[in-house]
Amino acid sequence: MIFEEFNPSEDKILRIIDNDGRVLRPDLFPEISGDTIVKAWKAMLFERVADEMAVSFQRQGRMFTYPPNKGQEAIHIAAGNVIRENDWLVPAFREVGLMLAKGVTMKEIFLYYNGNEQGSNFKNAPRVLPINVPIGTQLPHAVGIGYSIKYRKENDIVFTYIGDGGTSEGDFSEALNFAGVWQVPVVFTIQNNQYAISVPVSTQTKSINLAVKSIAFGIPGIKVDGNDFFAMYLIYQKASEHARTGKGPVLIEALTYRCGAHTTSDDPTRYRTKEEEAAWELSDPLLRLKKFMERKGIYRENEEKLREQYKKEVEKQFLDAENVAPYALEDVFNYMYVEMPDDLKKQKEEYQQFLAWKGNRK
Amino acid sequence: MIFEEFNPSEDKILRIIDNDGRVLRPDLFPEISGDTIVKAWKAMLFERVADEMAVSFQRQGRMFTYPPNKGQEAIHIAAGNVIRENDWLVPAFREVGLMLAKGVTMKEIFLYYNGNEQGSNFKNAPRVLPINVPIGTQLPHAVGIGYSIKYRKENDIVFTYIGDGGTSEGDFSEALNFAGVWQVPVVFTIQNNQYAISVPVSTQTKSINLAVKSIAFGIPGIKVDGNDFFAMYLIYQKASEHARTGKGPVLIEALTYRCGAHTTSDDPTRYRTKEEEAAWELSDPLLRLKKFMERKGIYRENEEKLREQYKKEVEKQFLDAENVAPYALEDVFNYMYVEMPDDLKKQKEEYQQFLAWKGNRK
Amino acid sequence: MSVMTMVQAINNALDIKLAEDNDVVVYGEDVGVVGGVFRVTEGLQKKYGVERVFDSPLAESAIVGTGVGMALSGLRPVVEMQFEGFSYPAFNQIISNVSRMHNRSRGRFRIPMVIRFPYGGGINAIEHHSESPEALYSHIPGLKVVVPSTPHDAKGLLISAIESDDPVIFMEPKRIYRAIKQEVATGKFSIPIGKANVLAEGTDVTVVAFGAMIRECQRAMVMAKEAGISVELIDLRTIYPIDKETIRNSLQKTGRLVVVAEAQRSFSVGSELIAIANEEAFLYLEAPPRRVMGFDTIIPLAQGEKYFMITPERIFYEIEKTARF
Amino acid sequence: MSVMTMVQAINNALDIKLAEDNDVVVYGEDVGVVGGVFRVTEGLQKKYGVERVFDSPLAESAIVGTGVGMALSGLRPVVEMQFEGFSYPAFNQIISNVSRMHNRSRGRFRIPMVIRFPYGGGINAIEHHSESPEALYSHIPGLKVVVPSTPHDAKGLLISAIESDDPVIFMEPKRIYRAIKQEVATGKFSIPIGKANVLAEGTDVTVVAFGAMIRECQRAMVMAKEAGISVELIDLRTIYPIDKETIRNSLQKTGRLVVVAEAQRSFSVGSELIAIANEEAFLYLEAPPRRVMGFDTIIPLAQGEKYFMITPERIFYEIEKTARF
Ligand SMILES: Cc1ncc(C[n+]2csc(CCOP(=O)(O)OP(=O)(O)O)c2C)c(N)n1
Ligand SMILES: Cc1ncc(C[n+]2csc(CCOP(=O)(O)OP(=O)(O)O)c2C)c(N)n1
Ligand SMILES: [Mg+2]
Ligand SMILES: [Mg+2]
Repeated sequence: MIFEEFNPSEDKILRIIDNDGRVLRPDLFPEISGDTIVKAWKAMLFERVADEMAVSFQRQGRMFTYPPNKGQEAIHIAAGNVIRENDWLVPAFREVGLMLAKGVTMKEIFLYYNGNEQGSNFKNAPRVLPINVPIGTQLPHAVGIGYSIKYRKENDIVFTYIGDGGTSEGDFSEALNFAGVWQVPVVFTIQNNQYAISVPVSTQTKSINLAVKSIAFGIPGIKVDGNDFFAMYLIYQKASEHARTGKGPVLIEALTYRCGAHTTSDDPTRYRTKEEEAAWELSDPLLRLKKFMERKGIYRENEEKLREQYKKEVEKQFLDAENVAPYALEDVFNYMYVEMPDDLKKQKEEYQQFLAWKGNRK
Repeated sequence: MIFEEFNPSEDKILRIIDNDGRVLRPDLFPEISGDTIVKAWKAMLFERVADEMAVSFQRQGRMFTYPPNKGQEAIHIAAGNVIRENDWLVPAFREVGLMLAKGVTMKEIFLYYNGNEQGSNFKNAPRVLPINVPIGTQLPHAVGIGYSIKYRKENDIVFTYIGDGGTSEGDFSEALNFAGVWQVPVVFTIQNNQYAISVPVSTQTKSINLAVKSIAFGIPGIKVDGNDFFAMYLIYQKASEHARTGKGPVLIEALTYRCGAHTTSDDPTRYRTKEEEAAWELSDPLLRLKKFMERKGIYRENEEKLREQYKKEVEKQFLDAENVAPYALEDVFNYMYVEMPDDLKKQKEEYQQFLAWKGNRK
Repeated sequence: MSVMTMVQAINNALDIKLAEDNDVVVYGEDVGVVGGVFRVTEGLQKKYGVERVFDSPLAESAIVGTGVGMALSGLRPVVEMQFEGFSYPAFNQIISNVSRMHNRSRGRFRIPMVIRFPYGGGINAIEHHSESPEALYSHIPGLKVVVPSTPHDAKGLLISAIESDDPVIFMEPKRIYRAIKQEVATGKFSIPIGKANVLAEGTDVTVVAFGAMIRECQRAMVMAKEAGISVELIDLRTIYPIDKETIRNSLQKTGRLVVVAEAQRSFSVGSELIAIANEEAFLYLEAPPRRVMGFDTIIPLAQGEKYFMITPERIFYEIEKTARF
Repeated sequence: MSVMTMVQAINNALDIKLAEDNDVVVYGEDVGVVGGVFRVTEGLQKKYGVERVFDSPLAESAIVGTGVGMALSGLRPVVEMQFEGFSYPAFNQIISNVSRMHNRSRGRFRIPMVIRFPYGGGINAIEHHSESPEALYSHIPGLKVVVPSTPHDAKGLLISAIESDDPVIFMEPKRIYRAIKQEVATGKFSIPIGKANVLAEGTDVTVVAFGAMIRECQRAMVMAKEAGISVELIDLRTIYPIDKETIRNSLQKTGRLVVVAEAQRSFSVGSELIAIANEEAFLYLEAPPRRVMGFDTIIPLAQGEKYFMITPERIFYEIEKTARF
């Protein structure tokens, strides 16, 4: 069993290809077609392009904020290749590629970061929860959904995410503990991108790694090279099979690096070195996968052309988000309750009276 | 190192004497004089007697509630023998013997359970925190005190307690994680008495034991037979040396059994069997220690006489608690702030006016 | 009809909803095997199985947080916090997610979830077991907050709460869990959330209360009657959305308001009721509205509770003052 | 004197107290190396070392809970919650321990601790970054709740808060963190907790506000003046213990009250102020007190925030209505 071979107590790490795209563990290489690999790489590239553009839209003052995903794409796209249509996704906020794979659109993501709740009303992704801001609170939701699935004897599973910093929150431990006791079909992934804003993992915990925390909850845990698409793909296959066949939850620590800033208002030069950043660039998940494809002779893409194509697509989505109907007063009130209480109606009316007064005044 | 030999990942348990008082591990037998042993047994007996009387006072309707300690005395008295005057104690609520060892009086404990906050104003135990009711919230306090000690480069340490059920609370994990990162001198003990009210440990977590949760925080953890006075004594020596010499926190799981009800309003026959209770009675910590002493020929006590003597002492404390000055209106207001805000003064005065009106009315 | 305590009536409501709707699940600390520390859920696990009525690990945040997940995926969780003082570990889940998931997702997800807990003083309990946190929960937009005052109301309101597609905080006045017995219909019925109940009509003073304080008010009314004061007694039943209409109508008649509640008085439901009185019936007010409420202190342990708890005499004292103003 | 923003003034207050009192420690998420996401603690770690100013793991409950332990063992922790919306994971520690340890131990332990956080809307932030939870904290007995409205006040009040032997919730209106610059004395000074500040004397309407709303009220006053309405503007500075005397004195003069605050209006500080107006100055009231406050909704994301945020125009609208009543 893979969880035994890569025992997090011994700080083992699952890695299948190296930084140069060489296969280190042919025995573990997942069954996956060349086509799928190329498509995955393209999806990663799309996420990368969307990310870069999001940052630049924000710089142009056309979006309020954005938390870059750059460097973490292998995790998202590997999961996107394994997750099924009826599976649930309970995100934190740095899983854009996976959200897209589940049917969320960049338009929606832009809309959200542009300050409109409609951006969380994923039209084509009914089983994806909104981005979750209060760190850690999403994990119990995933466990509850897992309970519903188990209760109904369905065979869907839940993918859920948290950052390295998030593992310090009480909700992380409570949720994993419940998941263990209830044996629900939930695949937990910690995206260990080394930082919680400015705080490095070493300030976050003294445990030898984050996967090892699974022991506290009696569930399998494994540390994986999160920049290795194949390692992530393999572990998502194994973990989802585990969960789907009633064997309960799994905790994956995906080792990666947040190449960008925490959000567009953060300045990483204040807390980390150029050398550190450069070292991590060598294991850039896109680069590694591209090198792998080149070695295998399955890389026939024109990256620049693809980039241009993706840019256009992303731009279109962004314009769609910008051109959404203006936020109406009703939108403030309409979704508070399934049926609006009288008092909220009255508050709205009073506000409309004020607006009328204001209109007359000018 | 003891923490390595008794690796909780392998579900090892530290035990020194068996249920018949036979020494299983002479190599580990702690340095301790016969006198100390006898005194410890007496302290355990005192705790037992106090406990039985508390339950009976409650039954007589002379006390509102009480959570029995019966069966868990070895943990408390072993700690009481190791803890120093300047060390801090941050209790949960089932550590009466240890509180007494630190200078708390039964009078104070009775006063508390009789509904008077003066029972938490431990006159002779300035470094013992009040009983803590919201499960788990005490552990961060212990870590904060540990920080103060470390900050001031003092060499005191902190003993703190939680139950098996409490390990599920977020505060448990957060506190142990902070303790690991800050490397504070705190000895954490989980009194695993098998139940959280009616809920057995098996419903509480899927981890193979509770000591193993220490791995999630990168701190040493060990499972100990909590009904074995010598095992507890040894581990408290080791753990406090570890903490006192700057090596950081330790997590001890003390395996024991809550022989009584959860509190006097609980009825354990609803959720556990007579057989289970009987099985645990065989490892009663007092009995085991007595058997050990008999084997070694150091037991020369008259238990019945001691019991009578202790009963009288406890009764006196209880009467003292009953005869404390009546709760005054001032007591409601006086301790809210270091200086009473005007508005509280006014609320008190208004209430006094009401009392005056009421007096006149009769 | 059957004579029931509030504990029995709540049990009965849960029983009816568990029987009728397979999506209803009930869980929390000690609610399964022993049926709760107050035995509110007694017998339900036996009847409906461990998958529908069960004990959870001891972690309120996860109890509520998993409920959010269940609710948005189609179940109707009814979770118990063992005491009001232990609802606070779940506060973040309640304010950040329970109350917001519907709005956050623009109506895509509903949270048909009930968080129920015993609350209030008067039972000689230890710390954290005697509080009245209704103001905290009522201030959180997106929640409904319901407090019954009788077995009958408890049953009818709880059934409405479980059937509500919005999350409901259901606060049970533990002091009268068993103190009041009443004929309650055994079949299914419901009482609408958001409507107050005029328990007695009167012309001189409007008394607004809820939960265990209703009984104290009724006792005070006896004294008021003797003193020749006609009291209109309103049982709020729901704290949010609060029934302003009933309050307004009453104040237009009496012009005098006394609010009775156990909680600390400042920044409370009492404050809100006075604000409502001003906003809805300012020109009718003939005396300053009064709050008969707890001090702004921590509720004392049992020996000091007598000062803090609201007695019929104290209510009457304030009613009289208000009537004679 | 030196021109300071509120961020600089708070930094300066921390600097002064760190320099003067070795028991003061400052910690929280990102407060050390980078000096906080708003740079409020910038430079302090360098100056005072990692033992006194440091980054903690990401867990608010433990940040506050460890603060309780530090405070009762002699330190004076000043902890930061990164945003108001992330103070809720610590809610249980705050309500169950921070506010109660002194009372619980009958004065044996003091909790000289400050919990500071940025709060309020108006900065186009994402969810949970724009809220005003002052009512929640003000309802908790045992806490003091302080909100400054200018750099000068922020400095003087924070110094008082750090020197307070009682725990203080110190809420910083992030919207004016850098928007207002002001001459502030560079040396040590303090402003007493529990005293409101009459910013402008007037005779027609009393406006009570705090935090970022003061600036909006001042803008509304310009309009009021043009309309011939004389406004008395009171900056509460402290929400609890609230300065009833100043409010009473003002209402005895004006008889009219408008409360301005960003939070949801129901069960709020606004409700309390109206209750106070009734209890303290009923016979002087000439018009119904008004709340110019947020709707009872979740504060919308940036695009919808304009409806929720209180503007000078809206304040003036209510002032005028109240004055002309
Ligand atoms: C409960 C809570 N506290 C604080 C924050 C502010 N905050 C937003 S992101 C973040 C760091 C998260 O770090 P990590 O979990 O490692 O995720 P990453 O951002 O690296 O993906 C913090 C502190 C928050 N959103 N929620
Ligand atoms: C936060 C919180 N939730 C619930 C309770 C109610 N309660 C009191 S004791 C207890 C069980 C505690 O079990 P455990 O931690 O094993 O300690 P033990 O009582 O066995 O010593 C519960 C649920 C509480 N006191 N605090
Ligand atoms: Mg991170
Ligand atoms: Mg236990």
